[in-house]
Amino acid sequence: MTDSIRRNLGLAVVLVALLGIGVLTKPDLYGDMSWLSNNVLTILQQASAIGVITVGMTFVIIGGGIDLSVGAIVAVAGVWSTTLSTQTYGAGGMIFTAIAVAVVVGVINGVLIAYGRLVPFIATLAMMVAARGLAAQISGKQTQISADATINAIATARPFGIPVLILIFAAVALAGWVLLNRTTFGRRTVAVGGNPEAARLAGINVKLHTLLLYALSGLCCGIGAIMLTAQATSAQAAMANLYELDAIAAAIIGGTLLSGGRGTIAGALFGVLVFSTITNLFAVNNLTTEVQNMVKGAIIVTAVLIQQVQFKSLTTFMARQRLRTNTPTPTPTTT
Amino acid sequence: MTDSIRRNLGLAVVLVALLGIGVLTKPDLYGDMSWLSNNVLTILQQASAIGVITVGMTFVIIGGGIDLSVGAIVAVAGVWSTTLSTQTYGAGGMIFTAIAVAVVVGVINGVLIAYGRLVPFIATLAMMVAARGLAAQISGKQTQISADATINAIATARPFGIPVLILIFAAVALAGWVLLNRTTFGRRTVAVGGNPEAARLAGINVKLHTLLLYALSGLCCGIGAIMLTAQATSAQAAMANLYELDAIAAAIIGGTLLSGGRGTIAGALFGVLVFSTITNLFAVNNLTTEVQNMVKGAIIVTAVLIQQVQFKSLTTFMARQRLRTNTPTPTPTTT
Amino acid sequence: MTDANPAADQAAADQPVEPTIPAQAAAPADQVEAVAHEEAQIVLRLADIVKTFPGVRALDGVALTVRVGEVHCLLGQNGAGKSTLIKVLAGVHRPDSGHLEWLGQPASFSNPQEAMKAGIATIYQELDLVEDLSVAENIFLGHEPRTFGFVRRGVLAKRTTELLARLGHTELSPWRPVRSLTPAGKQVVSMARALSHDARLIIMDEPSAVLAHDEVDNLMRIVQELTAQGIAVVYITHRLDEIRRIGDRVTVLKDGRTTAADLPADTPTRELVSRMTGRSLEYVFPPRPEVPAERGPELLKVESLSRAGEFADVSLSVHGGEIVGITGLVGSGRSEVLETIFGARRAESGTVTMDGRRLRGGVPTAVRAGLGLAPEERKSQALLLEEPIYRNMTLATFTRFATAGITGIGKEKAAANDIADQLELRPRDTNRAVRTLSGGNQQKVVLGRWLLGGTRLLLLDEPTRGVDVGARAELYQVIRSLADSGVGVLLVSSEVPECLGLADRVLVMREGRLVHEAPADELDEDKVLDLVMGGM
Amino acid sequence: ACTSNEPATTAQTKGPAAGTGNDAPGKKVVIGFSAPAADHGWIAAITNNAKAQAAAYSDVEFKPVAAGADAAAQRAALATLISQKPDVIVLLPHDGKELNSFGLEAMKAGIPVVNLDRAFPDALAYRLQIKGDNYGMGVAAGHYIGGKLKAAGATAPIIGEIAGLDFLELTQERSAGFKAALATYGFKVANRRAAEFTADSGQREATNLLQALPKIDAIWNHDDDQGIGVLAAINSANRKEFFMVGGAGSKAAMDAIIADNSVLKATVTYSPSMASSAISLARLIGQGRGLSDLVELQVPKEIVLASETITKENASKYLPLGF
Ligand SMILES: Nc1ncnc2c1ncn2[C@@H]1O[C@H](COP(=O)(O)OP(=O)(O)OP(=O)(O)O)[C@@H](O)[C@H]1O
Ligand SMILES: Nc1ncnc2c1ncn2[C@@H]1O[C@H](COP(=O)(O)OP(=O)(O)OP(=O)(O)O)[C@@H](O)[C@H]1O
Ligand SMILES: O[C@@H]1[C@@H](O)[C@H](O)OC[C@H]1O
Ligand SMILES: [Mg+2]
Ligand SMILES: [Mg+2]
Repeated sequence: MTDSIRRNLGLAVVLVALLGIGVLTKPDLYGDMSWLSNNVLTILQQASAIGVITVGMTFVIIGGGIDLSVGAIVAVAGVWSTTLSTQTYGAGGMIFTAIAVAVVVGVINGVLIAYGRLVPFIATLAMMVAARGLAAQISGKQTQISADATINAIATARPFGIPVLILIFAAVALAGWVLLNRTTFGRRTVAVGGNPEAARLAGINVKLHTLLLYALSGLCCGIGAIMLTAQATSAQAAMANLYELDAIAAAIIGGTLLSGGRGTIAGALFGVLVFSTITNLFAVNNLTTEVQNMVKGAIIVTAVLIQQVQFKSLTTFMARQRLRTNTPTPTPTTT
Repeated sequence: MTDSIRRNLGLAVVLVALLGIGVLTKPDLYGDMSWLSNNVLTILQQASAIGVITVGMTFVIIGGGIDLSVGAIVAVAGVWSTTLSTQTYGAGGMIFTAIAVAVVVGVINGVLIAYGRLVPFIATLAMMVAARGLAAQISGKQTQISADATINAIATARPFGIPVLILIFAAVALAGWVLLNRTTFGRRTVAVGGNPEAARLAGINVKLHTLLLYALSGLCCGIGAIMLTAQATSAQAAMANLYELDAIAAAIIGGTLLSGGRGTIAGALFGVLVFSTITNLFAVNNLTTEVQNMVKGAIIVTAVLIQQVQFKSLTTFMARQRLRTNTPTPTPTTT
Repeated sequence: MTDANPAADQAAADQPVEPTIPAQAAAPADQVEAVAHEEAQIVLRLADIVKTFPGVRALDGVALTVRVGEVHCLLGQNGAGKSTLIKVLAGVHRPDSGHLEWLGQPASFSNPQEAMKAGIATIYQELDLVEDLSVAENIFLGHEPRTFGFVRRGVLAKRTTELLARLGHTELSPWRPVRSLTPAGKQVVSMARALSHDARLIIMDEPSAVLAHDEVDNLMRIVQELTAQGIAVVYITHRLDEIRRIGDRVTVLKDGRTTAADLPADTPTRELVSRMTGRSLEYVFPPRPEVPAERGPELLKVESLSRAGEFADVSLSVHGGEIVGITGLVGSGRSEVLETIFGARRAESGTVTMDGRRLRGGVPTAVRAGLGLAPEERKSQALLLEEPIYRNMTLATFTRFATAGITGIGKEKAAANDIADQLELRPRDTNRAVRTLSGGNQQKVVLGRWLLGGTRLLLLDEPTRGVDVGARAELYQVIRSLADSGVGVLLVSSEVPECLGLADRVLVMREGRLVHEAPADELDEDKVLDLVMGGM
Repeated sequence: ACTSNEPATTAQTKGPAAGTGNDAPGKKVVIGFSAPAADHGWIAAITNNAKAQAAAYSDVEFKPVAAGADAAAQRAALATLISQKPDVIVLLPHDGKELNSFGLEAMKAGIPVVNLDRAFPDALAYRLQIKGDNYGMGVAAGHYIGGKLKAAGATAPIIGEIAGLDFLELTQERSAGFKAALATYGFKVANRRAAEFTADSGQREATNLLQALPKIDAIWNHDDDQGIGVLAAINSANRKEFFMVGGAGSKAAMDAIIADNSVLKATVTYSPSMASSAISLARLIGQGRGLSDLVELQVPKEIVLASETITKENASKYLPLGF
């Protein structure tokens, strides 16, 4: 917990810094409170689908794996749920289809990795290629328009002034936090990722758990697919392009160890927010694509460096404090 | 040694199987010896640039890192070396520029990771974004044509009937093998990746070594950039798109551990060949891209499974052998 | 790919490292009179060394003096600071303050290389080998014989062979991957690495912990050869008998301070222990119950269990309340038997029954049936190093503390704290990451996991490896009282006295087969050793 | 109908018109065809059109090869196409400059190349070049927007631009044309975001653009396929103070223009029907025939399609060409 706060402090500093840059570069816009609050909602909304996907990814990575197929799963789920025949079943049918398809693909990943003993990188890379192919096949490479008003309302409705997308995002994030930190499932995830052999010898069914992690990632992709489809009022085989990189990067920037066994949901969400805030900032400042990319690379590096400095100095500080309180001048023993 | 043979046996089986599929699906073409030998050269030629890049990637991964920026490094090196002003220096100037630029970018990666303590995934991801931006900036997002006959001849000349590209590929592969297996640099790479703490305790400068690994990867990217530029007689900011995934996948399929400390050059090259043979087979059979993708995913999974079965049955066999020779039925004593 | 000599490699691969018995047994240590130490030249002097880690003062003013050609033993409880001290010496840690004098000159080593160059070689407590490099490459890692960066493989092999011969291990091929070696084999490689430097001082941090009886003899012989050449040795161990055999003088650490320096090696155990622990303590086994064994019902029954390449035709049974010991050489297959009973390895033939019901569902079934395994290699098999102590202790039981899938962290902590008290864990704070614990304390965490209740049959693989004498006595007590409460215990130990002292019944294993079985009080150490070696 | 869910793709083909000699079946022609893998509707329409047009001729054998993910993959695919000895090759390259060398080789080997859409820089690399006018497309959009705003009396209007894949040269050309046309009115682009020709990227970039510009007068969006997402973003932000011009000319866009219930008021064409024309002309080249309406005996060397502006008024005429 303290660890999570400490880490996220670094990223919070980065977010504040980004806000500061915004104020400096566009004082008129950032000075306008209604614009600013709307902008925050926009950032959150843009972060919502990738955020949901990142929650699943964080579980997979903490559990010692990786899922390169998330973008492709979103595509195949999105496309499948927007075929004309699926759309005849209405919003319920579309949501069910997206989630069912995504979970099934996740389970296939899980079976290949847990029981087929494929390296996660390779198994999900193969799935990424195959699922994109399947999505193209299903859609005939066309952009499929979602004609369902209920689905499309997911991107536009704002109960209590808060966009539904943000509510979904918050719900998934909270559920993810509880699952990771307060349930036996989360505990198993940390164990399986931290030391699979130890987990196995402690009686945890490591294979089954691994499978469940990929299914969970699939589930998040299914939810993400619906969110994206609603936002774009359409789905196509190339949607959610390279989301895998974004999700992995967000998780890792948020302090999740790529080797597994350690990570936080809060950190991953901070990571997602940093990315979408950067994109927003670039747009507001009208940077060209190439400058945008160069600056983005530099910001990522800086963000991680700030986080490290933060983390390090705080650790030292806290250690000093603890030492002072805990070791009340030990009485020397002599020979 | 035995390990390397065992692993590659699996991939060799896969290659033979792919050839078999070719013969079955297109007996007329594969029956024609001159077509077939030409086809093999085509496959090797297509594999050459990514093969060179994979050699560098294999070193980085064995050394415990990862380099997501290889594609972007190729782009920035390719674009820089084909600006009009660079081209005035002729082939030598272009080659020097490509390699110098690529090595410098590699060194920056290395510094960030080894001395800035950034996670390799994040550092090279940031570099990937930034270097693509830089490439776009330099090229003005235009495709830059290489007018240099010497450079372009790299893709067309065939001394002794063997394309220069394949000769370069072979030379880099051989150099990579020697470097990994016969020099202190290579052996220390295994140590740095397999047990960095042990390497440090043995007096190895782990940071410097890590830096050198990324510089080496940069070097390979520089060579690859020239090869690709020659093939396309041009360079642009989007070139070598997603080569990072291909290179990593090839290395891993070839038995390199993503966590470091273990891997072979030969395996990685087999991995590259499997990929380019698959692509070739698809083209010959004229599959549509979507079917191609679905089948490709399936083939990757099957290839790895075959390799594992191979590996496993051989291991069991050897264990049995060992037992038979070593345990001459001890006679039980009883109380 | 690395092999110049595949044939030799093949031959070596066909032959698991058998701990070889050195041709000439070393002369008993107490008869070898060392050089006159008092006047001997001082190679190393440490004073007032302080080293703190976040939240812990690991060294708090340590003093140590080492002389030419002596075996200087370092003694102390788990967490006393021994490993930290030698890491300071070896240039791994920079001390916060203090004086270090090397060969009469003030010195400070800022990295391992400097210490090595100065003539200090170290065998660390945690084996620091690179699994995918060969024996030779590991030994010469960082100082390979080379020309222009190319490894001179011929020279490398030759020098490796020489070093291994010096250690009495000619059967090890220089090109064999270290991954395939037994822990004992790896220890030999670590030792050869230390010898490969021209060292004036060799530090050994619990070198005997992973060694079996005969291997320890071999180690003693080597240490004596070294000292005879004037090389000084700092020797850390928890086995007091080893100090008697080869030690010259003893320095005792307690809580990061030197509590006794330069004691003679024959200082009575009672005094050593009280210097270490600050109290007097009897190093004894708890008394066996009056009526030995088979008091409870039969819990575990194993029939003709086999796995090709590991062990064959193993049959045994354990009753409630009974402690059954298995002893044998390293590599005789005891760990594999335990893991197979536990379901962690699949039995190729034979059956395992618990309470009359067959176990066949792997580890989860075994755990549900009440089995628990404390495995041999704590780091790779048992611990989540980055996780807090309490979570490591409850790793097998957290579901029991949970309600409807929601974990009961408070209850977990309370339970873990109880165990920490029982086992004298130090530091006692169970919120700390296990990584920051000393080796012996990590071992206690592993054991603690299965003491949390609910386990009815405990499988213990080398449970006291690296545990200090004080804690050891506590552990024996805990194990015995568990047995008294009806739990069955199957214990694997390479320390014959431990097996004989703690177990009710002893099984002897050799080359994958059980070769002897007898009540513990009908056996003595010599008899067991004979059986272990092959009935000579 | 391609940017919709209608299963049967109504491809744009042109049947042989009666009374001209060119329609009569002639010598059999093997036409090799390659276009990049479709990741959005326009490219998908290209392939569909080519296939359908080829099927309309009894004397054409159509040999398509999938082109994979990038120029290198396409080159590999073309190498295998060559070995199947086509009479003519119709090629929409990943990048005209990158595949220029292939065109040169094929032409040298005596196979005429019809270069479609993305241009080879070297005139020796093709027999016929048929392409859309990217610069002209930007000009058309610029004039529509400029004219309309001028007429409304705007002096310093806020104009947004949502481009396609920014690394493609054609995107640069479109933006250049747009900028030049606007300049003639004294206007300029206030903010330019580049999407990736996909609806979700269009949504993302549009959302950010709308956020950056609290008040807008007009937007040009380069591609109608990504335009689906752009419209969704506009709708969800509840913005309607501006009008928008699309690009390429999809059926969905034309429908919206006719319905006139969104900000989309016009689109500038860049029609994938050029693929159908390319196949027809490739056939004639293979048979050594010319265009019957021209005096010349052979097919000309270059054809550049005009970019037309579709508005509510003329949309019904263009509807059959919508993809
Ligand atoms: N990296 C570290 N971070 C925090 N605390 C540490 C670290 N390394 C050691 N410690 C602490 O320093 C103290 C001394 O540990 P050390 O490993 O030196 O003990 P030891 O005497 O070698 O014990 P053992 O006999 O169990 O090996 C312990 O309290 C330990 O928890
Ligand atoms: N040829 C070999 N290749 C790889 N590992 C081996 C080989 N032979 C033995 N080992 C490993 O060496 C270790 C020692 O073997 P085993 O566990 O059977 O002995 P043990 O009787 O339990 O001895 P100990 O109690 O010291 O572990 C085991 O981890 C085993 O897997
Ligand atoms: O791919 C491009 C398409 O999307 C655009 O609309 O027109 C030109 C094409 O090359
Ligand atoms: Mg220690
Ligand atoms: Mg064992």
